[in-house]
Amino acid sequence: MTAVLDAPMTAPAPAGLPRETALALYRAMVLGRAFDTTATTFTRQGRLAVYPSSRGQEACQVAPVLALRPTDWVFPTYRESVALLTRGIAPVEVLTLFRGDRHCGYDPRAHRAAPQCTPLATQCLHAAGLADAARTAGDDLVALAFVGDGATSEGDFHEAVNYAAVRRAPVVFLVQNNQYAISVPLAKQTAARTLADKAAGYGAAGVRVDGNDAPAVHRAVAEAAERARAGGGPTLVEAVTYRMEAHTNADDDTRYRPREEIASWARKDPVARLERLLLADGTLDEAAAAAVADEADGLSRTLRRDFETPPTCDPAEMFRHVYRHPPHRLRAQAAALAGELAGAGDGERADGEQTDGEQEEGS
Amino acid sequence: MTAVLDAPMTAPAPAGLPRETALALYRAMVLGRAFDTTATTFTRQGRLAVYPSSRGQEACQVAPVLALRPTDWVFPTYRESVALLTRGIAPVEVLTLFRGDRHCGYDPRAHRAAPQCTPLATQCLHAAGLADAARTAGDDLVALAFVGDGATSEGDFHEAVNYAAVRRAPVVFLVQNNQYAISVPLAKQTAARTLADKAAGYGAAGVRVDGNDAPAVHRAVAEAAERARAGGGPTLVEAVTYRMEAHTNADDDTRYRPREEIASWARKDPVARLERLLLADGTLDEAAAAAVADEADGLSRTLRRDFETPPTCDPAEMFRHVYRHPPHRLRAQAAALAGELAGAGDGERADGEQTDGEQEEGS
Amino acid sequence: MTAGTVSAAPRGAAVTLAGALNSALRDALRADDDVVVFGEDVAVLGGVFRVTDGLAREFGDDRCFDTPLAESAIVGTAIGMAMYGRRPVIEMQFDAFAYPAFEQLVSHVAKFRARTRGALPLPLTVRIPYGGGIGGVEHHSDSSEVYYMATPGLTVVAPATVADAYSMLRRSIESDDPVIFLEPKRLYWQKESVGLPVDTGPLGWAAVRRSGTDATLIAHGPAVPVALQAAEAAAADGLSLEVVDLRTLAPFDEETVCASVRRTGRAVVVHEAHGFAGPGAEVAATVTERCFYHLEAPVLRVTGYDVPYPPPLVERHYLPGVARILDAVGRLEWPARRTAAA
Amino acid sequence: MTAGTVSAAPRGAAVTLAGALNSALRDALRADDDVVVFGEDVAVLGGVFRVTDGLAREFGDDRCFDTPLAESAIVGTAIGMAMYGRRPVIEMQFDAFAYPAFEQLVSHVAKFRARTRGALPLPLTVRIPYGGGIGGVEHHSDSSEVYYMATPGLTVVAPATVADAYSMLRRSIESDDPVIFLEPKRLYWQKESVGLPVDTGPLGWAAVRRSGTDATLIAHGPAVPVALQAAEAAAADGLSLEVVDLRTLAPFDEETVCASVRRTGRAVVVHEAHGFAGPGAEVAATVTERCFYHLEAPVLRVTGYDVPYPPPLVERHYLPGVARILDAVGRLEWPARRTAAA
Ligand SMILES: Cc1ncc(C[n+]2csc(CCOP(=O)(O)OP(=O)(O)O)c2C)c(N)n1
Ligand SMILES: Cc1ncc(C[n+]2csc(CCOP(=O)(O)OP(=O)(O)O)c2C)c(N)n1
Ligand SMILES: [Mg+2]
Ligand SMILES: [Mg+2]
Repeated sequence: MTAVLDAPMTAPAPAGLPRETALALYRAMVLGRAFDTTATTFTRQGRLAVYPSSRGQEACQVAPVLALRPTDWVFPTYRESVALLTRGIAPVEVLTLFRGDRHCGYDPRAHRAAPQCTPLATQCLHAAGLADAARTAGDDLVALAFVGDGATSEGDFHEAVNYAAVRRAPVVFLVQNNQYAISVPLAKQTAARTLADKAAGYGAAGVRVDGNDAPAVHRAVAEAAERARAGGGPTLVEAVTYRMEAHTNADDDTRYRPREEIASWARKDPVARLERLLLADGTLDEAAAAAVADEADGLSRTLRRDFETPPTCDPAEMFRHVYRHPPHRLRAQAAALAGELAGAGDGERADGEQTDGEQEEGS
Repeated sequence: MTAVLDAPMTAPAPAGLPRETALALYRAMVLGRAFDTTATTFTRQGRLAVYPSSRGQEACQVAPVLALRPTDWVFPTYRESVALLTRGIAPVEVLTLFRGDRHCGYDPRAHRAAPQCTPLATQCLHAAGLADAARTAGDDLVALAFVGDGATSEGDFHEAVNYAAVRRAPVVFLVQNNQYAISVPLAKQTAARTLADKAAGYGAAGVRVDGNDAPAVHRAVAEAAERARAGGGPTLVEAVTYRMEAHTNADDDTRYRPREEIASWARKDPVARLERLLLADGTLDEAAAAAVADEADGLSRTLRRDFETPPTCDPAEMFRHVYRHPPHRLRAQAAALAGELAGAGDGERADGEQTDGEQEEGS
Repeated sequence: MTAGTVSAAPRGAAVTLAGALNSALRDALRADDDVVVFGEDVAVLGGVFRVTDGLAREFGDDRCFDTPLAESAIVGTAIGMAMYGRRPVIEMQFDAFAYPAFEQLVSHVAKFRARTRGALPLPLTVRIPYGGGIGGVEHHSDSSEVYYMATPGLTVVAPATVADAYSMLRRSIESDDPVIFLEPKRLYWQKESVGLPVDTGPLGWAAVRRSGTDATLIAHGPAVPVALQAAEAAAADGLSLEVVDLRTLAPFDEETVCASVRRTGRAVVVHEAHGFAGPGAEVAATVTERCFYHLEAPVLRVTGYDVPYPPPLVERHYLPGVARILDAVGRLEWPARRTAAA
Repeated sequence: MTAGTVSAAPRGAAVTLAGALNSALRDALRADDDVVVFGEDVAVLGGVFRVTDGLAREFGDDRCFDTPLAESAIVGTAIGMAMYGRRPVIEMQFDAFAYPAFEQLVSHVAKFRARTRGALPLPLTVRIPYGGGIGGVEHHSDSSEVYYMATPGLTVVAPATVADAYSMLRRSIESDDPVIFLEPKRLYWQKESVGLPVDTGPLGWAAVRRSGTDATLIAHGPAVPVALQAAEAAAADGLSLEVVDLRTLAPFDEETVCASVRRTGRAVVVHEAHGFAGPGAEVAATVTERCFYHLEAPVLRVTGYDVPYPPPLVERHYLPGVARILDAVGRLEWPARRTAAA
């Protein structure tokens, strides 16, 4: 176990949590687990090309989203399927990107959720900019950027936290420290004691929380969001968790981590843990748990059914949104492809556009 | 005065310093001041297009270089003229870049000094890589990267300190916090209490030193270098100082800082301060000081004389070192320019290279 | 508006290109509360070229501000601001200092509209002073236009006149697409008598700056005045050269350029950027493809050499000048091997 | 060695292109103690494409190691290592993930030798898996070659065969200049029977992959097999197409390409990258400039469209295929308007 893992949490679990918040966390995590399991099944069936599972990270996926207001913005990475689901985005829309259908399956404005971001750490700057614009507008929204432990090594992470701190932009940087960046363990990513220690270098608040403890994550993010809203600037929240599956279904994690390590984290499963807690303190009873389980089954069923419908992607769409008004060259290319698809291919350009060579016979 | 300036120094001035080190610092600073003054005069005379003065930063320029071994490497920015002079590079070679003659006026290998670096913070990575290579070779050299306060906001700074810390590369990052990045004051650059506070986020050592106190800077860098050499990894040294002149001669600093601020820092002049100290404790006497002043006059005279010789730049050189073996296209371009310079320009390509159009008459 | 028509600028007081840009920014800030201007040294200092002079004073810190020194942050936060509804106008201090922001520009700025199928367009303008000829030390003189031209989703504009500088900056800021706005450093202090505000028409059109019949010079940015000088010199020699100013590099106005080349039958592309895989490669390839049977000779290119930009004291040998242009014109297969005076 | 001559690879066991690259790295590490291999996930995992598989185990942590996740750091530290005397071979995990390192590549890697007048050459190899056709989500399929081609000081190579993959990687690592080594992802698992080690000659030469007399297809990387298929299909139709594989994009082997085009009189450039200001623009412009009076028709380009790389399910419509190539060939002004089968 690394030094980082052994370092103490600075945001301990809250003593109590409103009953409805606790139940909302539980419900969303169970639904998230069902979604994640179904998506992973799709990859095995070849119905989904790639899927980055967040199994084991449900507390980090769900609690931050529930700690925000609907007017706040969320900036996810490819890993945040369950967070987006929790944000209210339809399961099939969450998976559109990984299905290969479209780059973004949902309306980012409607959900105040940016498109799933692949270039690592870049989204941190988008969050900082949006939050800063809102701040100067007197709009009290908060932007939450999800980012991985590995991505904290990227320059953009640094530039984003620094920018947000200097301008007191209302941002929460939620680092899911799931111990790995694909195959690279945290010890090769940083020599810092904790990732939360980075905050001081920016004059930002920094907290470290048990990322498998949903109420603790919820409270840490809620506090960070309120601080940001009140003009207190950004917070870097390090949530210590673990990626139970391989990086994606295309990855082979047997190459780089022992099975025992995974097994030891399985015992800290955040869903089971919250369930035990809520059953023990009476917030949840068997009947309520069964109802949530039923809802989760329903979600999986619906998702499977939605996946029966083949993707509707239209090749012509690739030309449609490059510019607001497609320039001549793109209109010509779109027409050429349309002709190709219509089976023209008779040696003329499908749009009747002709090269000079065709307009005339020799020079 | 910013909070950062008020924060305490973590590397206080040493009680004592070997007499010869003290005198070496004094001599190099006086020479550096003379050099800097002469260069600034050249800009007024139009004999130097641009010069970034380090007046007021002589302790930061001189002490780090003298704290290193000749086998160590130095990675300067455009600001480090006096550091390079102290490294033993001829004054006119230091100014070659600013004279517009060549991109690098000295032999970097001979002096173990990288070319003056303009793209901010990029040199920090070069230093980290060189140091890491040396470490794996069992070569006990240290790399010292100079970097400005403004440049600490760049992603490359972050990536470099992080890399060096993870791999325990023997690097000293010497941040000259001269309070400004061109016109932008430190308060707009960071919300951190001090720049040295950034070190913890990387698991690197961090020290903050009075950058106008040459013995203090010398000790801080010497300690950092020894720690690095012993396998202790990188140190981030924040040297708090002040840029007495405008950013360069092309800059107008009356637009962004009050004259009183400059005046208040003039009282902390690092050269006068060291002189007072050494005169007071008897390390230096008036005769020795006069001898150094004479040497400085000599340096200025030599530099002025060297500047009488016009630069020797040869246009053909631009083709010579792009690749080890210039490809055909570059040889053709070099020949064309040679022809142009020889006044050929008769409508034929100077190298006899012909376009197809010339080889034949029509199709 | 027909291809190549650019409304003439009304005559007015003499104004520099940098001054016109400053006016355009001021007028844009006045016209639209969503316009924000930021970057390194743009507020208190007014920019190292003074293009943003006085804006922070007039519009306050929320509309014009200095950022931390981080180009990827400037572009990346501008994306977030545009998502919020702002129209950011950001400055990269010099050409080569936009490279740290390359990932944000290529992977995000260029692709956001497409990625979100129009839901999140990015109306943002990236001002980049580019090119050499100002005696700048290394990294201060790059002609980086082709990097942006080669990136679908970006609109790349490169004004060469004072009127265009004003008008095209206003049009860029008003555009709902991200625009890379390339400012010819070398021409910042060039003066013209122009009445501001001026509107020279939509982005995307080239302009015939001088009519001619024997050959077409195709240029943009700082190469335009050089091409005009070359045409002047050639005229003295009895050769009539047409000069087309591309103005917008992407999308590229094929109509105006090809119409000219079809008329003259000969063309030379002139620019300061490197030749190999430079902007002129696309121009030459397209013109040839579309005008092949009108061409008397291959389209030639007169460009910067394929070397890193050289030190100031030799840069004049790097920059394509009148002699080099006329030399190329002379190689355009004239019937009696007639050559222009070199 | 004469233009276009590439020694034939000796026959041997079937090996994939990825496997050949792996062998090249292993052999280079064995041959020269200064060679070091690093990047993201290259050591313990062996690279996401397994190109570095087993190297860390064989050569230890000092010769092959995983870096923190930071591409500018990977390139920037490689520069420092090369200054120290190493020959770093670094991996950018995917095309688009090299963009964060753009400043280090353009402002330093390309310029160090020139800046120091030969005192600090940088013998470093930047491996970049590029291109699409593998069903990758956004940012995993960029054809970024033109960004590097447009940067003097860089050598840009793009092998298309298993033998070239091995040989050109060895040659790149041995080069005293920085090489951008573009690996065609789409062909990683393509097998050929090649005896390794193999040497296909120095960098900088193109190769005629198929002889023909009617027109020349000029391709590189993943477009080479497609061009060969198109030539095969055209042959069935009685049309004889020559296929030139560029192999090295910068410097570009004008001799081999122009010799072919002069012979056939017609040419189509084929690549997967965007057309506008893409690699083919330079090829078309140079070929036209040098072969103008041999051309029966303008040089055409068959390329990816000028749009951000589309989602996997429609990428087959983006990628230039046989039909699109034959369609272009058909437009090459054949005497009797003879067209190739589409
Ligand atoms: C700029 C950039 N470099 C490399 C990659 C390839 N890549 C995708 S995910 C990943 C690991 C990310 O690790 P971490 O940030 O810890 O997030 P996690 O996957 O663990 O959620 C890498 C290297 C990328 N997407 N973007
Ligand atoms: C990547 C990059 N961006 C911008 C610049 C332009 N520039 C040159 S110096 C400077 C300010 C640097 O400030 P600081 O790091 O504090 O160093 P100082 O000049 O004070 O020594 C700027 C913005 C540059 N050289 N490189
Ligand atoms: Mg991780
Ligand atoms: Mg400074």
